[in-house]
Amino acid sequence: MILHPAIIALLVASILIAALVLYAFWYGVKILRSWDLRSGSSLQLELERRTYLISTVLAYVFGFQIASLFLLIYTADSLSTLFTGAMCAAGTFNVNAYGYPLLVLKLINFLLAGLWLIVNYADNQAYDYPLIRKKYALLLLLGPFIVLETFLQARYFLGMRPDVITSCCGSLFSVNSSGVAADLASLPAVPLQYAFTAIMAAAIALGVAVAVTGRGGYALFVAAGMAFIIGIASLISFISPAVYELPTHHCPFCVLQKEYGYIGYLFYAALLGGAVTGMGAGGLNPFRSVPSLVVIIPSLQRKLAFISILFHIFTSLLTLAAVFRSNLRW
Amino acid sequence: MFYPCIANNALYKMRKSTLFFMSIAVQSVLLLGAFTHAAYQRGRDASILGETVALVKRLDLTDLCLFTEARYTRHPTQADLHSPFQDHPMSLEHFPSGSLLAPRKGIGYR
Amino acid sequence: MIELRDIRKVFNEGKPHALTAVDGVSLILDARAVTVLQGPSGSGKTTLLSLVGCMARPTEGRIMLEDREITSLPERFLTDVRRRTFGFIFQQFNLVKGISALENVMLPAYPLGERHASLKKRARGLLDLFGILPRESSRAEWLSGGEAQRTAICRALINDPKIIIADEPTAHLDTKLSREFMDIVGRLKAEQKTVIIASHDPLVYGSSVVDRVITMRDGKIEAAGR
Amino acid sequence: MGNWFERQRNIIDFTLSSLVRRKGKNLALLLVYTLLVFLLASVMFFTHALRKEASLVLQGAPEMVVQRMAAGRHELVPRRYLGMIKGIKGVSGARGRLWGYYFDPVMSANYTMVVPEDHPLGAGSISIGQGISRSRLARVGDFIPFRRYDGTPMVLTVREVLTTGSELVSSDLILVSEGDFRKLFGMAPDLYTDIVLSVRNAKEVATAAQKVQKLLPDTRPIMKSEILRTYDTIFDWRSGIIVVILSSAVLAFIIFAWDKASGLSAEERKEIGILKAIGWETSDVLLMKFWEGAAVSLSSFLAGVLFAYIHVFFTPVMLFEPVLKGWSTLYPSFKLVPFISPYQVAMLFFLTVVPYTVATIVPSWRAATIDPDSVMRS
Repeated sequence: MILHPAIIALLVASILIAALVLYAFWYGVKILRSWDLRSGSSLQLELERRTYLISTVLAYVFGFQIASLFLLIYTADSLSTLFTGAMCAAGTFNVNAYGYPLLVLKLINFLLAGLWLIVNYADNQAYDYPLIRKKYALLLLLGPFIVLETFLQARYFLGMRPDVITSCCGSLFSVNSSGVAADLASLPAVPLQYAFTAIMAAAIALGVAVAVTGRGGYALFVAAGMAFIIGIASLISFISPAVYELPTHHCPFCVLQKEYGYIGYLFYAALLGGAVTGMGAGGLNPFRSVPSLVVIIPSLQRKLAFISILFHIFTSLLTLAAVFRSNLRW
Repeated sequence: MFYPCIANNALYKMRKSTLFFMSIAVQSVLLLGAFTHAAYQRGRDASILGETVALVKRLDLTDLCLFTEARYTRHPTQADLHSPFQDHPMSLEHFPSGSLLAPRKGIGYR
Repeated sequence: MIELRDIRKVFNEGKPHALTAVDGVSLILDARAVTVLQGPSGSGKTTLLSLVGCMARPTEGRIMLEDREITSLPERFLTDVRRRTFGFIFQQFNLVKGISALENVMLPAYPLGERHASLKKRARGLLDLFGILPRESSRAEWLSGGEAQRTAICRALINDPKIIIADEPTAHLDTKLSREFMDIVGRLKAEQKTVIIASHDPLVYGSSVVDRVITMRDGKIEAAGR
Repeated sequence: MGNWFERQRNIIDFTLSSLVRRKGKNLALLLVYTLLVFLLASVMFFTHALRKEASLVLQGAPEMVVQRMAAGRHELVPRRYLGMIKGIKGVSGARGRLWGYYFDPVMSANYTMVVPEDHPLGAGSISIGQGISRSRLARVGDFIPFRRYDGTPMVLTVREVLTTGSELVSSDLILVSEGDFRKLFGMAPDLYTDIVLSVRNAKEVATAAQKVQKLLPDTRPIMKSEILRTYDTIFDWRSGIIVVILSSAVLAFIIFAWDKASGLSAEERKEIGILKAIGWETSDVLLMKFWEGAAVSLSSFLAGVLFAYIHVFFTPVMLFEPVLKGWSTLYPSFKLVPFISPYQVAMLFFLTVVPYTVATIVPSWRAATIDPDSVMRS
């Protein structure tokens, strides 16, 4: 364990958040079991009030996830000096087996919390709360994930042994080494460039379709999810080398640094935003025909699809700018 | 009572939310100012820092002169094994500064 | 206009100290009329008033507001119905202390997100109508009884509700102010508002502006006079 | 959107007037909050600036220091070791260092005597650091008497005082010629304190260190990267320790905040009851509570950070001076270069605002779900 203020901050905050989510989880179960809107019983009144608490908690969790994601990466980056061989966050995440799973789980939880808030928003517009069971079922999924994340984070930080030789980002993301991260880097850049172009075009086109005609929600859900994954893969494979102007440097974290004008924050924000809004727009599709949501959902879907278009266009422009401004040529 | 006296005050007439946004804005600008000042000061101090680096290079120094009370905290990276109470990382310290310094990594275990 | 069917309200349901405050009330309240719920304290008239005013949900029974069933609405929507339909005047007026009379009047409209300037204009218009505009910037606790009463009425009217609900409005007023209050009720009635008052003050239920007096006892209606 | 914004503003209006009405209680909270942020921020700014400065300044440190160990103790190095090390492939240069401590009984302070490779002032003269100059009131041209190893006196002349800017490394230094050093401590001419060496290829330092240890098993090589890492850990560890100590303060503050948020006065309860009765919805009250927290947190946080910045970089860091000073009579006074980053602000935010917010969620919700008809029932 390293006694670093940021580590203490992250651990304490995530334990607090996990405790809150567990609290919400407990009442989520109660709501799933005994929700009955037609009843005027005091139990029902109590549960209705709990829904306010749970929405508030989830909104905070969402905000916390996004902030702590970046704080985590930044901390990993600043700790890299303590590990021989680790030159940036990529190496620090590799000091033990918990680093990368933690990162992936954090992203998943961010997306899940975002989707939950969207479903919750739609549900709260309808006078009979038609999605209440579905959204609390989703909460039952999210709860254990958040707890698992806290656990992984604790294991990751507590298991840190400074001076352990780890592979730095140079060798970790180089083509020769093995492992998941290396596989991403070894994805050939050119086909991935095509895939990136295709998926961004698809996400934007489907976003337009949903925004204009209201059709294609499911496809947008899939496309937005894929755009996120392919976007990260592209970042490792060809966008970050273009930013660093070094064909062998594939680190997806160094882009967050000042030397590169903090361009990484824009990139991640656009990717995450596009994923949450696009998947949110698509994810609402099954509930279009619920009587009390017939008016609400299509308009909400339109708005979300429109925002997702903006995010995806922004991602594409950012990538184009990074690739064409770079002196690195393939 | 002071309430009626300030009733005609311009600040009082302003909406409270406007006051709130203004005060937060002022504080944020001050914070930004701190960062700007820091950047400016770093630029100004760069030459002094350069001189210090030159001195370190000339004299082959290895440590900061933070604590002068005890010999073993004067040069933490060159610490001796026989420093008082320092054989164990969790040891109690004789000198106040010793309680602030972690022993050099690997000391006593090599 | 408002229809109540077999309304029951039980507090602390299922516990030893359970209390049935309203017990099987069915009632139709007319629009644009002044109705007084009369009865001794503890007869359930305040509870019935809060059920009609969408402040609480009945344990059993249904309430229809202009053909819309509001009993099963969640709190979020119930509040929305309430703040657009009802204006409330409480016993002791319940003005928020420490803020000005004007702010008190504007308070119910804050969450609706109306533009501040137009809201302020409307609130001052109301204060002017009731002759207390000069006192607009006085803090609530510095208002005299009559001023506080008028401020409370202005507050009830800020969202232009169709129905005014008043709970023992004259309980803390002297005779002069009580009569003044009933005059204002007459004005509201002339403006096509529905007024529902719970009171055991003869000055209120004996007033000529009242269209109907409903007598309650032990949570039940004893007499629903015309 | 105008509608949304107006709603926020309206609610902020009311929130602030309700905060101002309970001046005493909220002022106490603001003060404690600001103080807490100030303390934590001071610790972080201070240690981070030191850490950063150390890592920059010590870039000039030798690539590797080789110490001889005898019976687990630091021993003097014989001259022949120097030749052997110079012979190692990849080593581009090596020099025997002469340095040590001199205890001054007058000031009861420890000085660090260092022999520079080229002492330009010659025998009999010394350069002294600012700290010594200050405490001994010594200026250029003054004589300072020393006691040799055998008790006989030796007087050296101050020819130079080292610059104030370098005080962080030089405050207690006395630069002395090799001959004077050996005379003072009675050290044989074929001994050195330790050996510093440079390596041709920076990537080969670790290999060179291995070779040194293999060739001279009684030595301990210390690499520059290790020195830098040690300083990094020292400062991280140190600010971590202080944060842990201060975490009891954070905890106390959180309990205070939680208690304050959950212990609503009858007055406040009634106020929220009135709001709900006249048409505020639970989420409106929650929004109000959110803005209450935001107003308190933002203003205390920003104020605390600003005060800490002023404290650490404009004043002589009054809070930490006694800690650093310890029992030393020779205190280095240095002005830190203001290395601050948004990352530190984010860290502080997580250490203070996040726990505060979490602690107030449930109490806020409890306050927001007061029955609207409670006003009528009372």
